[in-house]
Amino acid sequence: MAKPIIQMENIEKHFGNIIALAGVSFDVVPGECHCLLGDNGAGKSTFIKTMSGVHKPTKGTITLDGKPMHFDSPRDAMEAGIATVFQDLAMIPLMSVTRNFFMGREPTKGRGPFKRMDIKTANDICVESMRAMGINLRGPDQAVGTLSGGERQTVAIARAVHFGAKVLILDEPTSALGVRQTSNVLATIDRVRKQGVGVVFITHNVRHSMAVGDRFTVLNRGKTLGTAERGRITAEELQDMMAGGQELASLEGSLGGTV
Amino acid sequence: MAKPIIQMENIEKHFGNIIALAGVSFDVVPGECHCLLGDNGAGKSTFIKTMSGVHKPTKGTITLDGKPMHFDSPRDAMEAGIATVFQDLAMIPLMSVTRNFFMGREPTKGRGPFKRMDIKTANDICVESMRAMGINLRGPDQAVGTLSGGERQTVAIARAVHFGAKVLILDEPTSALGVRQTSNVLATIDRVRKQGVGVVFITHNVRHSMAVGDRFTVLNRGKTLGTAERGRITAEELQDMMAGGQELASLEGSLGGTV
Amino acid sequence: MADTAQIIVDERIKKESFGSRLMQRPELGAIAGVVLVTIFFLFTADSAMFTLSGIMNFMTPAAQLGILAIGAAMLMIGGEFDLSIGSMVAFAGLIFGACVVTFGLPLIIAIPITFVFAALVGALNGAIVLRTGLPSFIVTLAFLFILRGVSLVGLKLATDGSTQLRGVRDAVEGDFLTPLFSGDAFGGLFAWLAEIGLVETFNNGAPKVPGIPVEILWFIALALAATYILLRTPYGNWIFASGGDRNAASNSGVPVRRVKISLFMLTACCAALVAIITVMDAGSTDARRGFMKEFEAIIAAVIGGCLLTGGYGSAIGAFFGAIIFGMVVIGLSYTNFDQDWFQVFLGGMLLIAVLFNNYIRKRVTGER
Amino acid sequence: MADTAQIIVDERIKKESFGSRLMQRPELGAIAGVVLVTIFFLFTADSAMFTLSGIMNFMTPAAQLGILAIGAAMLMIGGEFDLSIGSMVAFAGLIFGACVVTFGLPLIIAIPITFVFAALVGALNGAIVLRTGLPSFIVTLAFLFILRGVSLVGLKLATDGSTQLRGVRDAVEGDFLTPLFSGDAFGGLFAWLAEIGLVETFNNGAPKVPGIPVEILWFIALALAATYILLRTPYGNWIFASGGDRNAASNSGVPVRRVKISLFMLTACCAALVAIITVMDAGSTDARRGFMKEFEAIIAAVIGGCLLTGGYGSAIGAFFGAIIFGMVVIGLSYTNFDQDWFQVFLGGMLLIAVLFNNYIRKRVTGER
Amino acid sequence: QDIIVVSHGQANDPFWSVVKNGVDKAAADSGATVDYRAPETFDMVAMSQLIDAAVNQEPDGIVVSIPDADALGPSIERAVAAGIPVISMNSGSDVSKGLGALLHVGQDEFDAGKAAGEKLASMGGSVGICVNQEVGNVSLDQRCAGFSEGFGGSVEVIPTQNDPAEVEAKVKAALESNPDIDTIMGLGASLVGEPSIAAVEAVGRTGEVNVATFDLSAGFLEAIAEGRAAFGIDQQQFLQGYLPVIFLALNANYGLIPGGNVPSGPNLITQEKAAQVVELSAKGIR
Ligand SMILES: Nc1ncnc2c1ncn2[C@@H]1O[C@H](COP(=O)(O)OP(=O)(O)OP(=O)(O)O)[C@@H](O)[C@H]1O
Ligand SMILES: Nc1ncnc2c1ncn2[C@@H]1O[C@H](COP(=O)(O)OP(=O)(O)OP(=O)(O)O)[C@@H](O)[C@H]1O
Ligand SMILES: [Mg+2]
Ligand SMILES: [Mg+2]
Repeated sequence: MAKPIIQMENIEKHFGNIIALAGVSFDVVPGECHCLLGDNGAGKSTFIKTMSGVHKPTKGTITLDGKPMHFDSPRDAMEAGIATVFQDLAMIPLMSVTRNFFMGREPTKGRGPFKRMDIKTANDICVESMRAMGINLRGPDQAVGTLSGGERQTVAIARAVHFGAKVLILDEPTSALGVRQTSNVLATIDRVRKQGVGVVFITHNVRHSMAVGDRFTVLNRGKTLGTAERGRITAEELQDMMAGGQELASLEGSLGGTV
Repeated sequence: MAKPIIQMENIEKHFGNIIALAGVSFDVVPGECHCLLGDNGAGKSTFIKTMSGVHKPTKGTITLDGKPMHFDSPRDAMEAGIATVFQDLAMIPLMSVTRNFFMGREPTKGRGPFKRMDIKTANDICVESMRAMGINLRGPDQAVGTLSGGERQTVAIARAVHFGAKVLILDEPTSALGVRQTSNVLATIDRVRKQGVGVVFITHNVRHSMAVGDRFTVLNRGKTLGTAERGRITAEELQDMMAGGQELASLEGSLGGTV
Repeated sequence: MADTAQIIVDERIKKESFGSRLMQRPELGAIAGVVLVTIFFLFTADSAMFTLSGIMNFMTPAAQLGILAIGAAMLMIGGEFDLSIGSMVAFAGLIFGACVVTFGLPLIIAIPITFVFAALVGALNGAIVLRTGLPSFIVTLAFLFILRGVSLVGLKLATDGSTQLRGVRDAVEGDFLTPLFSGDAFGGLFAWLAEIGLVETFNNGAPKVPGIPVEILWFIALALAATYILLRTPYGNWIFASGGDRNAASNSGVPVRRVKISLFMLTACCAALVAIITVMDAGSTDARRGFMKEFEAIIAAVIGGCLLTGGYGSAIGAFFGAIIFGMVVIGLSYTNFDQDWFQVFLGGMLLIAVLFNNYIRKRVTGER
Repeated sequence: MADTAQIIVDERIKKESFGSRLMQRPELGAIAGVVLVTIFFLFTADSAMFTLSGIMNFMTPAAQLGILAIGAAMLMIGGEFDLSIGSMVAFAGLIFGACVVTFGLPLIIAIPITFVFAALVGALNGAIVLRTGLPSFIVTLAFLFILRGVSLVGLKLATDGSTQLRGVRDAVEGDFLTPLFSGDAFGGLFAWLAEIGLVETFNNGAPKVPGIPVEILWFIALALAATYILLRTPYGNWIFASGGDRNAASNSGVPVRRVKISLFMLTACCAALVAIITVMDAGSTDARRGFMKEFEAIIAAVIGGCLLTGGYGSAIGAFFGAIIFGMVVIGLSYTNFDQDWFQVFLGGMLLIAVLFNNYIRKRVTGER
Repeated sequence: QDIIVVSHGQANDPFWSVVKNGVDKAAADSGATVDYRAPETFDMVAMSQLIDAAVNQEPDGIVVSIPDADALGPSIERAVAAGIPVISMNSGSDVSKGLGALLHVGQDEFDAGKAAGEKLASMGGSVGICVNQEVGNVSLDQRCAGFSEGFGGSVEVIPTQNDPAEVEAKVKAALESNPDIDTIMGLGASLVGEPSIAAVEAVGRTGEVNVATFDLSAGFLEAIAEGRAAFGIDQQQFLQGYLPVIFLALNANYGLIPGGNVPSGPNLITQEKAAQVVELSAKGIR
């Protein structure tokens, strides 16, 4: 296997008296899609937030391209080539779609004191990226606050994909998406993976994860239950692990195994 | 078929110059689960918001138990027995779980000037309802802002189920939920339906909708594409309609038909 | 939010001490500030400051400010501001003064009239804010000017051209409600305490502290009532919800408009209460009463931990915030510092008190 | 946000007129208020108000306020307040006055020193806010008191006990930078215009309007620059983002700390600019300069459409907000209303101007 | 005729409301149209703009107070240059002539403070406080400075805000922490003088501490009459409003103008005179 781009070792994270992560290790190699799975509240979002510089780990080390790293801010992580779709999307409702899309990394033209935002380019890229995901925007200056849930999520994904240089982290990216948009996102993951980007994909949908995942790590109550490679684990086994091993049979039965 | 509890006729809704709903009709009968499906931005959330009193329709009529109704506020709709899980959940991050759970409908004890919140009862009900959904709260006074995405969604669902008297509206309730919690929610829908409550269930997941739905209405670009009854339509047909009839085959193929 | 915690056994929760659980409450953080300010003055101020009469002395203005601050805090928790409360003190003072002096009404009528007028203006403020969706900052600002101006004009009408309306003390003399709103309570008790030597006396044998000024009692009562309402009643829950996220609250069935309008009315009534107390105490009212009090009230609420964005804070915090502010303002005259430095000290002490309170809270709760 | 709209054919969009698209911009709503106020004064005020000299007369205070308001608006869009700008006017005035009078420095040195001091205090404000996570309201409030106090003490030091420092006009006489910061620009032009009769003259032949007061030019330049920055540069985007949602912005890679600290510095420098202009114009400075200007600046920004919660607003809006405020304050002195009613009118006019602006915007955009 | 009065005191300030009453009375007596203007707070920049606004209206006369000659000078000179007669009042007696004003009606703040200080020193005072409710307002600062000089003994300035309860508490605090204080000089009667008397009573030192104040209020006058306070300094500000307007009206009609400044004060109101003045004070005339 290739050398990991990013390697997280024994990460712990405490919030006041709450232990959200109790020692998690994880790595991503170029060109793979590493799925992070687990029950609600298992600590997935907290974990990828430490990976993208939002939280500082209480304990543990992060190694990027073989060198130990300290991210002081998400900006540091971004400059190291890590792009993230957060579960809460990190969008500003009052700002337009384009401005949200390029927030923090605006394209410019002109130079010196006349360096200014290249709004036309920005609008074009934004509309184009959204169309590629299956959403036709009414206009790039619509406020994000007036978009539907799925439209908003698509903006966040398109943005991360556009700026994802080495690692692309997606925290439940398809939760609010329609059928067509979901297919597009999965296809996109497939495409960027083939370009050599390492993808971290969080989802509750076993089918989605089986469709694109190369490796599967399951978190449970702040700890790793283990990592499996594609082909070594079945969808049913994965599902059992994700649910924390609880009895699903009875429920499943009554609903016809549809979950 | 039983007489509908609530009947919406030719609902239109415009936001400034944007037409979100261009004439949608819909009804719910007691004891059924009516699924509302459609692409991102089709107008599902806007539609159920007019049903639960958040938006006033620009045109169209709402009939409740045979009588025409005007909801001036969500509170009116609630008092008429309609409980809703909104897509944005309608939670206050800074407030505790219990306080969010009972917000607007607090249980009281004592009388006259000594009428006060019955905090113990409230906490107990809240913890119990959450446990029934598969979430063990650390404590009922944790702030909602510190819950994980799925935990937060579960609070919203548990609340609506607890207060859902005649109609229960669920806008993508399972989007952030884990496997176990999803099963619980589907089972809950099944249970309340059997108690005679009418359920409106919005989802992008065809399997979920097929599991519990009695009727299926598909919205597209602010219009109804039609309503089908259970057994008269297959999952594949539904999926095609939801995606707006676009070509999915190629994508599906490359990903192994997993969406 | 102070719900009783149900302890569930969970390996993902670290143990925490009783002290740290206590300090997590917004209402208690401000205590740290009070302690710090007290320690500072214990070292720098004349010992007279912490005698019984010294304490009453700084508590009286603190209480007058605090009554406003508690109202302002509840409104801020509910997500709105009222910048007109300072002017409302002058306006309500005028109404009250005109009732008792110009029209010679007894208190039992004059006081309700004053509250009704105040509540009406508060309701008007609220109605405009909710009707138009304008920020309350700008609407109540307009009323800051309007009420101040109306007070001036009204005073001139009521007094034939002066801006001071006098004779309130004589007019309310002997009214059975007077002791409730002016002077000192528990006079008998203090006289007795002085006799047995527990309270210092003047040479003529009268106790140095004739009793507890009524505003202090009102202040404490209001803080307790407001805390009870916020933490223990459905209405309190609605206040937090309305301020936390108006849409979410309204979507969950909270009658946001009703809550906000009632809060505007409450705040205005707090201002009217202060007006009645101070006018009866001073025996007169003038057009400058309550000048800048709206800002001091907001300051006290913020020191006490209220967020300007709404949805978070406590009445007890505002209580301590008002005490901190009152102590710092009055306390400096007990010290030997050059009074030219007054404002520098005031600002510095405020900053230090708030920083300390913040530091303690973070230390204790372990958040970063 | 004013990105060029790409028109896509979509059956779900109703057509809308050019006018309604224009009014949707926050910066243009305030124009409605200006129009309304102008109409009001056209009917009630002395005709002198809208002569050239009358316009200069109300534009001068509007410009001085407006320079502060634009700074305050940018900071508010960035999600913070600075309540210390009023005191900063006094403090920077002291620094500047002391430099030119007490130390006899030329402007080319004195002006940069003043800006550096102001920027340092601004940075200190920002650093404390970001470091401790305290609300900027309370931190800058402390500096409101501290700077005001320091100005008082400093003035007494610089003048041997007076609170007024005089002689600035003599000290800067003849300095080559003086025309940039004081007096009237285009004096020659106006003298010529007077000669050919286009500008009214006094009996002695001097033009009634000797030129355009420099603060008006600064005001316009600043409004244009701020608008350009907000709408057309990445930094402007970061300001909106930082104010809209701090976490989301920071998670998206906006350097929120840097943005906010630079905004605090900018606001302080705006205050310093006002201080330099007014001190040179008046020839003196005293400890009460800039009193309450922080609130007036915030008022102007809010009239102009800035949200107190941050993330929304415009510099052009603040520009018109300041003009509305300036027109109302000065305009009332051109009318025959009794001064006793001044505040009632001020409040009423503010309210009506804002209501009207709001009503127009809603009517035009069709939102409810 | 049109006459405009621009002062530095607000119409809701008890002191200035009396000036304004004088202005209104003069307007009624002379039949002139008179407008009274003042900035919202003590603000010299704003005040100079109000004078400019007045000049623009080309009235038949302007009345101004001049607390800061540097800041207001150019505007006044502009009025004079435009041929508008100007009379100064209240403050600025020393600079009035130089700026081209016809004459000055008023009292010099510093001299008034000095006179009061001398009087209080002669009443046996040695340790005093000067309670200033608006530090930084130059005319108030001058009163304290004059008081210091005239008093001779040790004087401390106590800064307060515009709130009677706070003034009372602060004076009490000062009295309690320094029992040697035997003299209190207030800079405003209702805002500072009356609460100071209350504070002296609360610490049980009535009669030992001399309380005096600038300006008058009915309540304070009653206290003087009852012997609980020493005196009030009356500068008869009604005249400062009344006379300049009358002068300007006469000037406009007949070209009449007095030949020199009119000193309207200081005028110490002690126990003997207090009782007569109370009624007038309650009406806003003294
Ligand atoms: N700021 C915080 N303060 C206290 N507890 C927190 C905080 N953030 C997260 N937690 C707790 O940490 C645990 C892990 O949360 P996290 O959001 O990482 O879960 P998750 O695996 O992403 O769940 P989901 O699938 O529901 O999104 C949760 O139980 C949550 O309550
Ligand atoms: N307040 C608003 N102002 C303007 N446009 C709006 C507003 N709310 C919704 N819209 C538009 O109306 C359309 C329908 O939105 P809605 O939220 O109802 O979609 P949805 O069917 O719920 O989609 P999703 O599945 O993504 O949640 C969207 O295109 C959205 O941009
Ligand atoms: Mg998560
Ligand atoms: Mg939706």
